[in-house]
Amino acid sequence: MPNFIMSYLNSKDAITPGAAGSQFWALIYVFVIFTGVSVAVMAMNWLERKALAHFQIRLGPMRVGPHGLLQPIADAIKLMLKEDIIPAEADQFVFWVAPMIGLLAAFAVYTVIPFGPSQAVSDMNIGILFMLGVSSLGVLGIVVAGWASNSHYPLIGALRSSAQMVSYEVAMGLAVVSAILMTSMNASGTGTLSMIGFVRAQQEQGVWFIFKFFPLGLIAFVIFAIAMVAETNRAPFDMAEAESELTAGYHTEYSGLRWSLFMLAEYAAMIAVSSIAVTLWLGGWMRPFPNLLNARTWDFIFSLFPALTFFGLAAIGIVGVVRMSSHSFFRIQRIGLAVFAAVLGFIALLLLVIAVAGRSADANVAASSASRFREGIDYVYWFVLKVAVFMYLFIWYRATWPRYRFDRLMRVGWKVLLPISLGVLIVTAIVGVIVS
Amino acid sequence: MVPITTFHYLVIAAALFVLGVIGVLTRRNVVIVLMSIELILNAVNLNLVAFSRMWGNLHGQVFAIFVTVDAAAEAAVGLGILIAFFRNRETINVDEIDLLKW
Amino acid sequence: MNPGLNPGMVRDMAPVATPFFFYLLAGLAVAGGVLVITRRNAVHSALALIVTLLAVAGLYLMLFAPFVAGVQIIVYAGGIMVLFLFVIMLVNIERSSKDRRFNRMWPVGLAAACALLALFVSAFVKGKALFPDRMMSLPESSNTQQIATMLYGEAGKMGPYTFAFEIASLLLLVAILGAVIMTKKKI
Amino acid sequence: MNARANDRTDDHISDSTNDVANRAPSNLDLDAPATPYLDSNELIINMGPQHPATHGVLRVILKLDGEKVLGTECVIGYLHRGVEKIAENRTYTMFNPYVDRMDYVAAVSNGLGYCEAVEKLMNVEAPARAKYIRVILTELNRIASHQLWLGTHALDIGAMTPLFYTFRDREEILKIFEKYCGARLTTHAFRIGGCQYETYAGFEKEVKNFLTYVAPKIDEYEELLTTNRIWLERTKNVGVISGADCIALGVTGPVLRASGVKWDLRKAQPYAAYSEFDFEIPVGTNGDTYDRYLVRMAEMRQSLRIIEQAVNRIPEGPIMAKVPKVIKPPVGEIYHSIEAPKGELGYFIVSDGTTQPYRLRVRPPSFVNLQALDRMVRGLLVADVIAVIGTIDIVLGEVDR
Repeated sequence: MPNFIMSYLNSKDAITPGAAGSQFWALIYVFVIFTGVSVAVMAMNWLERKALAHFQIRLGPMRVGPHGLLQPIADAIKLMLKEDIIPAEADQFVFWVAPMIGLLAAFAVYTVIPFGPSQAVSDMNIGILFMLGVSSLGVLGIVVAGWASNSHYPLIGALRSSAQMVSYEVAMGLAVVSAILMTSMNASGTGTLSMIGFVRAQQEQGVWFIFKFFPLGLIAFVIFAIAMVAETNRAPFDMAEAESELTAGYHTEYSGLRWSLFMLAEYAAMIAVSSIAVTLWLGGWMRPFPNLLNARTWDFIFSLFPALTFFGLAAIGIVGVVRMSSHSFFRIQRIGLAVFAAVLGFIALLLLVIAVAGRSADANVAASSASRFREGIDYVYWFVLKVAVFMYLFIWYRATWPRYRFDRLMRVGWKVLLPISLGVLIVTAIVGVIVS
Repeated sequence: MVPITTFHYLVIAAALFVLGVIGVLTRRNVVIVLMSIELILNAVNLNLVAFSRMWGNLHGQVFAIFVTVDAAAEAAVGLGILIAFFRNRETINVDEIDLLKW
Repeated sequence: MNPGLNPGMVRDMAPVATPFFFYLLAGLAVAGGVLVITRRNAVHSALALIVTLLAVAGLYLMLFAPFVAGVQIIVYAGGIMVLFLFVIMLVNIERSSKDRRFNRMWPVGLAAACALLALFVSAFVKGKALFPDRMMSLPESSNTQQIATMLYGEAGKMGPYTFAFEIASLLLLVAILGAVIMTKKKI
Repeated sequence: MNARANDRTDDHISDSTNDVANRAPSNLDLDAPATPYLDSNELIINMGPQHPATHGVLRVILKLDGEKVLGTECVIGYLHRGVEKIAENRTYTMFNPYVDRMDYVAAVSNGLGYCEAVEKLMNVEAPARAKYIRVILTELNRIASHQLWLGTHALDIGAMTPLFYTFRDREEILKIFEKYCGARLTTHAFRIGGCQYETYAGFEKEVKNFLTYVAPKIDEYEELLTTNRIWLERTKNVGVISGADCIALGVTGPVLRASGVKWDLRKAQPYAAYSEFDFEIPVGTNGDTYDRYLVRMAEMRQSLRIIEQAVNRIPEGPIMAKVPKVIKPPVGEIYHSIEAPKGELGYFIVSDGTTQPYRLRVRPPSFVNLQALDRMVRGLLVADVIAVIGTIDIVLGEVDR
């Protein structure tokens, strides 16, 4: 193998390819993350429709594939084949470029998201600053899309969303700053802006920041959680695309592939902000109680979780196969679901084998490559699991709450969240000074 | 390739600065004039950060941050004036902003 | 990989701090700048300006100033430019887009700008020898901490810019008040 | 009409009547020159006729300052089918199914009003059993109509889930209708002089089952919305209209009652068998969207009470009065109104002694209530316009006729 491939794999300490200066592996990571996020968006699409349907005593997609599993793919094909309409009065170039801006902003964020100590494209010194900055570029796409459509409803949607996102960014940023303050509660007194540094700080201090200086961390986290719903234009803050008010808001005039790019950007941004929340307050890639239950046995037990999860999913699939009507009409669907369950089961087996093979035999022995691989899977698993909880929350919000009104939304942003986050920031600083 | 030195950055900054000045002096649309001012400020920032690297200390970068603060304040107030003006005169044309009082 | 560089010092920047990236970003910045002042449509100008700002942020990264680059992206691209776009949408630009692009005095302005350019060129030509060939490498990984030290001071002592920083915050406060009062319909 | 206005005594009726009368019919001044100041923010947008939240084909021209509504103008008639003119060319019996197509979510009420009006004109009275069946079906239909209103109103405000809950439960009502008369929506359940059909076997039991089924479901809707903070913020003090204004504008139904005026034709001018039942008229206090919501929720419960009493006490006997095969009412005119789910539904019929009405005029509650829209939404935001359109509970089939 060429040196530029192996040198990164052979390096002893866990660093990201960006930090190691390995362009090759950075590219591989970028590719993997891009694919992963795209697949996650598709899965999220299916999951949202399914979960929302079950909230609303419906079945959701059932026709395309067993339990509608192939629905996102069918949708993607449909959207790609649809006629791409650009309104005659629209500003052609800007209309064309707007979805790209949103998509670029949503995906650029993933370069610094740490799925594990070395499972990130790069560890920037200004990671969180970069994330906030780039994710705030997403609003440009929306604003420009609304303007370029040259139509009233999109324009109102664009104005609403620009005001909304800029306002909530303030509260969001202040909540983040209080988390940044918490990273500096160590011996040297220096904090960090690096995303990996956040998780390491939580590891060193032995507490997720959501529980740090209880309830200060919790309040900051809640503010962030509210602001991130507003930032991603999701219900109940989906003012910018309020369906019943502005038909579809800023993307009223969009159709086909361009429209799907907006959707992709929205879901990617949801995953991205959830990742920020997970990294800053929920311990990032760390499994529960890494310091309390740190015996090797516990390590092994927790490393079984990925396999168990997939076994559970496979079991759900099998239940689906059993419950599906035995009518010949459903034969293909049954077979398809059975194959899907089998694939899930196979993945579970694979994960189980990795977990067993990679268990650290002795703490003193240097980690084998198998155990490093196992650790990597664990990190990514716990990270993704935490993000998935947020994704579920997004769906839950949407099923439960009516839409906020725009002026109330702004009032909440400026008069409630902003003062509270400022207060939390100040109190955190004071408490930090007293404690240290 | 020649190594990149401070001089290269200064050339870029000078180019941006001159472009900004041209914009301020020739455009009619106030919004674009304000944008040109942002260009000028960016050119200054680039100079400051380049010098910061040249001398190996961070004073330049700190100054760049101050300039950014300044730019934010300028944009907010400038655009505020612009909106107030537009309300009264229905134009954002510098040629027509020729009264001290109305 | 650049084996010659000291990995501890410039490890983070090594892959991107190349002449290629410099010329790419510089080209983008200047091209964006040209578009800003030549586009008829203010929204196009704003988009071009965003390109310039992002390219300049990239240049900051190459100059070992990641914090300034981050601030540039958040404040300029994410904040100020959204404000610009917001205002462009509020004011009716249909008329202005049909008008002449340049004001009455444009030849004078252009001449003045050219004179400025000539001044710069002459200064550069004369002073080129003064610039060192090699640039220094700043410690990139502790950049933010060092800036914080300069702004806020360390261990109870005020930093050299603490007072200026407070003044800057005051300036922002005044700007907020000014903008609010200016845009309020009825006071 | 004057006598009735006196019944709803309220001392400031007269002032506000004048106030409304003096207002120009169109209040938007769409062609007026822009004011020199602030006009940059004025925006005129068409909401509808194709819009997800205008309940069909209502078109509202909104004059906005930013997002604030300066004025509205409703453009209606996209669904005009000339129902009143059709009536003049159909016999009384033939016209009966047409009324179902006006307020298609409350077709039974429409049929009841028409049949009773013609009966009154002919001086015929439906038998007691027929009256009880009419009451049961009408009240079921009131619940169905309110459920549909709740679902769509909540959807307009952004809460998706109640829609599906209400549709699930409305389905049970429609099943009863289907079993009774074969149609789910445009039921054509009643005939002039009584009912066409005897109840099917197990009708009482099914209705009782429905009552026990739906009562907790109504609690379920309320659980989702009544104390939901966002719902409160979106509906409280939105679209406030005073009782006097309501009366001046002729607004009736839950909208009127939510403004504190205790006026329900079932109590005020009992028709069918309503005088025999014990029920209350829920009344609001503030006249805002939230009160209208509460009033309708309470009305659903009251309807359940009425249905329960009616099912328990339903008498035996004929279901059709003696009416001639060819209906030829005597020369004369009649105005008869009932309390439809949306308000006062009146039929004014002029008979010239032939088999066809000389003139038939419908007073549809949606149409009259829609007049209050402008009064309610001035100064509010675009989002509130949606909420208010939803809360007035219009059906465009009835508005346009």
